[in-house]
Amino acid sequence: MTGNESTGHRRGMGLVPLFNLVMLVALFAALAWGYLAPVSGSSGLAHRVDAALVESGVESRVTAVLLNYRAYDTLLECFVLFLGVVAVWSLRPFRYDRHDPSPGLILSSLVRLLVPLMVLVGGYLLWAGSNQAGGAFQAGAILGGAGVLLLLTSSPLLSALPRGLLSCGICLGPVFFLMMGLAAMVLGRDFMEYRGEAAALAIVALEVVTALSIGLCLAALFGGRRPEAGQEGAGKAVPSQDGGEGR
Amino acid sequence: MMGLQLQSDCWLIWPVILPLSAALVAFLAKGQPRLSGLTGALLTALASGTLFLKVVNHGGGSYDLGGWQPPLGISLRGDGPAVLMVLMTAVTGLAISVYAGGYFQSRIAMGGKGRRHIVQERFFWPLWLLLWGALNGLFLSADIFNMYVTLELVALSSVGLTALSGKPASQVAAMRYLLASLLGSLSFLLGVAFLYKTHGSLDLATIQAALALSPPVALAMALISVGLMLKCALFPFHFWLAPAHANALAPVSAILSGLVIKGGWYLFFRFWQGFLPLVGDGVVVVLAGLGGAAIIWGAFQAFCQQRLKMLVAYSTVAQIGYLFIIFPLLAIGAGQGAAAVFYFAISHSCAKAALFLAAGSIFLQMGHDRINNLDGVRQILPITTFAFALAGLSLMGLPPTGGFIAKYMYLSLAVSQDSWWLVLVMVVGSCLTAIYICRAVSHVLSPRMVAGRSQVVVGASMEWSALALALVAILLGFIAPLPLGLFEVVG
Amino acid sequence: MVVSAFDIILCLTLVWLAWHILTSPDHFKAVVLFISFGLLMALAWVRLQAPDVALAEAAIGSGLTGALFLSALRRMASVRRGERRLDRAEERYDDG
Amino acid sequence: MSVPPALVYGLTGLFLFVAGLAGLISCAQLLRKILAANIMASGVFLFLVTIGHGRGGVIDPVPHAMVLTGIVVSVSSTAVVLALACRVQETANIHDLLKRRAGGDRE
Amino acid sequence: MIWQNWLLVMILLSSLVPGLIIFSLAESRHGLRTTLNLFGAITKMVLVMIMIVGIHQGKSFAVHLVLLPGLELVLRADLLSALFVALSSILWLFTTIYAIAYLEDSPNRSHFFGYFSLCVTVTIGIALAGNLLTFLFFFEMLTLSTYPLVVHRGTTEALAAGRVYLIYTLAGGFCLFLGVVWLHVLVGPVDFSREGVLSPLVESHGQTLRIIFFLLIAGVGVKAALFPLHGWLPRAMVAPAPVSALLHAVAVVKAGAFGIIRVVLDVYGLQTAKGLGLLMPLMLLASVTIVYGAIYALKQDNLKHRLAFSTVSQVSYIALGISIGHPLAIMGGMAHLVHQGLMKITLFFCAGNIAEILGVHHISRMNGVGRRLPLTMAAFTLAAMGMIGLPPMAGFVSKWYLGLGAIAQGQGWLIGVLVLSSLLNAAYFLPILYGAWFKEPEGEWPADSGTVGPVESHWMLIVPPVVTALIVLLVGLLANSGLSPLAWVRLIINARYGL
Repeated sequence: MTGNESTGHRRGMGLVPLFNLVMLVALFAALAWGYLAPVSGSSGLAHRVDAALVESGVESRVTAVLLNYRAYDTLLECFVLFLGVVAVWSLRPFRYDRHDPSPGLILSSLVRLLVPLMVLVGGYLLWAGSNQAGGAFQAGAILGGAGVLLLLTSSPLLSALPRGLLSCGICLGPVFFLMMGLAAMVLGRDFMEYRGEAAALAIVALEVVTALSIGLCLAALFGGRRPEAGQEGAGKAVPSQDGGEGR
Repeated sequence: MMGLQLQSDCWLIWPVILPLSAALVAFLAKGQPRLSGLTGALLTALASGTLFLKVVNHGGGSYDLGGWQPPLGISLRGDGPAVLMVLMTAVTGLAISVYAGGYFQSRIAMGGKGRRHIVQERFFWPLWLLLWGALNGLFLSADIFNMYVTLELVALSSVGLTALSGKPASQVAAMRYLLASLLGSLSFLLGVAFLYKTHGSLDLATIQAALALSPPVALAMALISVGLMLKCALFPFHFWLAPAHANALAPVSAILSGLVIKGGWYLFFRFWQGFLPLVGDGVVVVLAGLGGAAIIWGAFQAFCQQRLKMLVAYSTVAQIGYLFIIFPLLAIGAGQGAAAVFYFAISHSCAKAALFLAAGSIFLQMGHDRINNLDGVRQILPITTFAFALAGLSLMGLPPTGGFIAKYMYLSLAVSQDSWWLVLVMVVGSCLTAIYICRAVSHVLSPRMVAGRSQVVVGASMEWSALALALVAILLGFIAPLPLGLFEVVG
Repeated sequence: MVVSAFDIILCLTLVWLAWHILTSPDHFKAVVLFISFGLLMALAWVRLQAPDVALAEAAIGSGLTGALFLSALRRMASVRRGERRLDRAEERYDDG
Repeated sequence: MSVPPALVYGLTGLFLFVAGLAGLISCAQLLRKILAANIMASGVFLFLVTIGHGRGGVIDPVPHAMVLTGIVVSVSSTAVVLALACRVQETANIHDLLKRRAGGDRE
Repeated sequence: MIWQNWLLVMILLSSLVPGLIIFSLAESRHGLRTTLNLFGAITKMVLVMIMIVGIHQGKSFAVHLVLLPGLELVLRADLLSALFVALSSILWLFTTIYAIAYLEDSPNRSHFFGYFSLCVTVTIGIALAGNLLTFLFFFEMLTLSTYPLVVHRGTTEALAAGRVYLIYTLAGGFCLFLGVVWLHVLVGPVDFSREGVLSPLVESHGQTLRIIFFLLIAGVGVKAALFPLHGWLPRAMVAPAPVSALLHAVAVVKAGAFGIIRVVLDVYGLQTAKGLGLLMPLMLLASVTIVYGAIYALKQDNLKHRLAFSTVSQVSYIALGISIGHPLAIMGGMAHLVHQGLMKITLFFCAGNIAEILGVHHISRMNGVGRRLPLTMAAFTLAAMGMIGLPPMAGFVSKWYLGLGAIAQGQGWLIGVLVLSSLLNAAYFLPILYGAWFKEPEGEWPADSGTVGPVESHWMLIVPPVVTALIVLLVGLLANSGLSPLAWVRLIINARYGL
């Protein structure tokens, strides 16, 4: 807590009583003390990651860790995202109308320009993922952003899509991940184990599918309600970026 | 899958993969989620059962996911306690799934807000199977960051399930629950960061092997302990538990109280197996003190409740205290302490889930669960009230039940280690538990007759699954050597 | 890689932003500050040679979370009495 | 001496964690609590990445992967808690409407 | 031989299985329920006879079930347990017959008879317990199976009585549980067949053993209605007559007394108990209870409450006999276990008849009952004589041996206690008899349900008390013959102390 105790009207944090302040400062000091204490050198797993980088079939170290060494974590993380969407949808749809069914000219034209660009950037990030910074999550995030834009302007593109596509799209990521893992087991290896050349191919496929699925999930999270059959209201939460780039 | 050369312990992966994939299937099969849900539940229970039998026969095993050795990759560890918890989740989970099938069937048959229950069921099965998979993942995981992800999965799915009932009370409770568990997860993650900083590895076994008391490790211990205490609602952090467990749907309350709470506690136990030798007596006594306070406070609150489900929820707050009391004796007893506390966890899980299922059926039938006017319930729902009574016995720790064996092991350990304050807390605890359980059971079993035949709404599968779970709690009283044999099994 | 002035300024702004997010009276202002906080965090990630995380933080951390907050704000704040009623909802649940 | 920038960012991360914790506990409004939770998460992630900067310039990618997973996890929990907040808000509104329409007698 | 071991389990199942079936029966199935009950009672009688003959020929019966490594449930039939099993099965048969008639048109009978059979199964379990843990196991299950019987009527008074009953018995149960665990930690599982397990520990753990003894006796004493712990007994009188008959003559109270016998003789053993000086306080407590119970019985106007307080005092005879420590006194105590059961059940049957047939609950209204219910009152008189201890009856036999034992042990003052209690017994029984036989009935009976042909009421209500009264007489008269309970008790004492 830097500086003096700022008085004056604060609806936000409320007046932090002195005791609270002292406790927080003490906690921060303890954390800093733990952080600064000199610890016998442990350089983390950097060397191990580099040593096994060749086998992982990918140059970028983060993607190697994310999609090969600790692929199980990423599988569970896809399930977290899937779970987030299911939980948001399980709450009854909000009964409120989208603010402006007909967005202004500028906004819709801007969106028409931006969305393809974002899809392109997403594709590039996906492709760059194997050797530089980039990968499934970043591409998925960009695609999610594109979906949010489409949702905001509730463009006609959304309602053109078939309804069941969204829930399949959301399940796509986790399902594909499981399939990859089981495929490895069928070939007599451990769950989710792939090495060398096969690994490169597997990771690229995984990245493409996961990116799509993350994009859909993030847009669905923003959409915030269930695509009910027969629900009127302008925008249905169905983003539309499964076309476009692809490898 | 003919050409499949099964890895030595590939059985460890199925209890995690099966429920997760069943959840996907249940989510996609919008038409009849119940069928896919029940098949998923059955498959998972079978997988957990085979895993349990395999470990009992061939001893524990570990399984490196992705083929990478632990410091780099993640490994699953199937030692005695882990597999025991997986089996507990399977048994309780299967009974709850059968109950849930019957519950939604009768709710929909009751009409009223028809569509709402159909939607509830459509989302119940995916959320529940995800939770089940996450719990199995949590029990079997040997990697501390993986534990964070599974903890988060468990938290999110249980919040989704809690909010499913749609009442404002349950949604406010779900929100409070989610915020508390977010706080818990983040402090757990910071603890994991500190451990990673000092040991450079995320594998729990390697960390605990090289564990030495230093400032970052002490800090990590504090953060992880606080995070997990928040998760399993130990006394000072129990504020969110009762409203969340009481206001949820009947099967969901049983899931939360029976299984989800055990996840947080299991990790706490796993970490403290490493921390115990480092830490002085003072800290462990504080832990036991919190446990004792939980028992007394939870029992007192339970006794003052007017609603049956609130009483059972506060009883969970109290029973969690029992799981933490034993920590001072863990280091001394040669594995007796661990066997006792795990046996208590198992019998509590079955008994508490049966109690909540029975309470849920009573609520559904009577339309309310005010304890003081439950007359005639015994007449309308004989099997459910009998299950309620049997489950109550196990919580009180009276003879034929598993609770009795657990209490016996606790007391004999406490007496042999001459820790008389633990004996005192145990005796006072059982008296308090007896008081509020007898209050609830005497009202549920009240022989007062109610004129007229009211239409029985509760489905047969609901009554029989609650009774089956209560009978498992009774059976645990007689088959103690089987699960306890596992405690020599080191993964 | 000595500690450059840029790092210190960046950290101080992060701290200042966090403080203001938590204490600013107006919700909308807080959310906007939060979005800028996310962007600055992305800058910090770049400074710490973590480009992947920077991208993710910018896109998800500030972009999407910010959008979520804004849409939630609109829903909740549409009825200014919303907050007060929320507390009453909690009270009602307490005596329930 | 560890790499200086990592040290400064590490301390900022810890500070953000503490500030978020303070906000989560003492803020009254729910939206403010969720903001505080997100700040807390960013603090932890900042701290996590600075750990990767061990001595000798080589950067450990594992914390980066952990932070990526953490960001996605925190966005989904934020979405859920916001949806819950709106849900409760909505039922509170409806409840209030019904009460006003029924002359406020029906509690 | 295999069948020998399984005989004990069969004895338990012979009442458990009918009980479980009855639980699931619909209310209207009277015929099936009655047949099941009687079938269960008779098979149990037959199996018990086989067991007694087996024991006579020296066979040993034992069944083991391992609960935990180092902890097992053991059912074993030795001489003492055969005595209690025989008593329970005989009296259960009569009580079942009586209950079938008594609860002719009352609601909830499936539940009643279900818990009734469960209760007897648990009592037999207590009798056959081979080690301290099995005893504790069934002892605490007794509380659970008897509570629903106490609250069977469902009136607020019954629920209040049930709550008090639960508080006392559960508290006692926790004390017993703590004592058993403590003992197991000290000396490992305590088996009833091995003598003097605790003697080596007397010097080193004297104080602990005393505390454990206190805990065990407190736990068991609640059900044996020793002085400070007897509060629940009079209140539990609100239960229907067969329940008070079964509870206070066979199941609960006798289980408590049996528990005291097991704790003093088998867990501690006479020498260790004397060495630790535990018998004197028990003796004092028993004497106080005897006198206290008798005095309070005098003050009660409600017939069943008077009988309840009389039970409180009579059961302490058994405790007194054991605490005197001389084999003769122990013989008197054990014999009284059976005799008191027979006499008390007769008295409760008669009290039930008077209440059920005439609607009379208070002694002051019982004038001239003998004219209306001659057979019932005859049985009541016989049993009352026995309780007072007049020579030809069973009560006299046990008091006689108690006196002999007291003198042999040099506790002459106990004779005073015995005489005083007999006088008090006479003081509270004789006015009832006098009023019933020699006084004119004042006006009409409150709820006369009429005679059934020549007999005063339904035969199933009249036969049980008459038969048990006759048994009381026979046991007294044929005390020395080979068949009487006294002969059996003499066998037990010979086996243990070689007198």
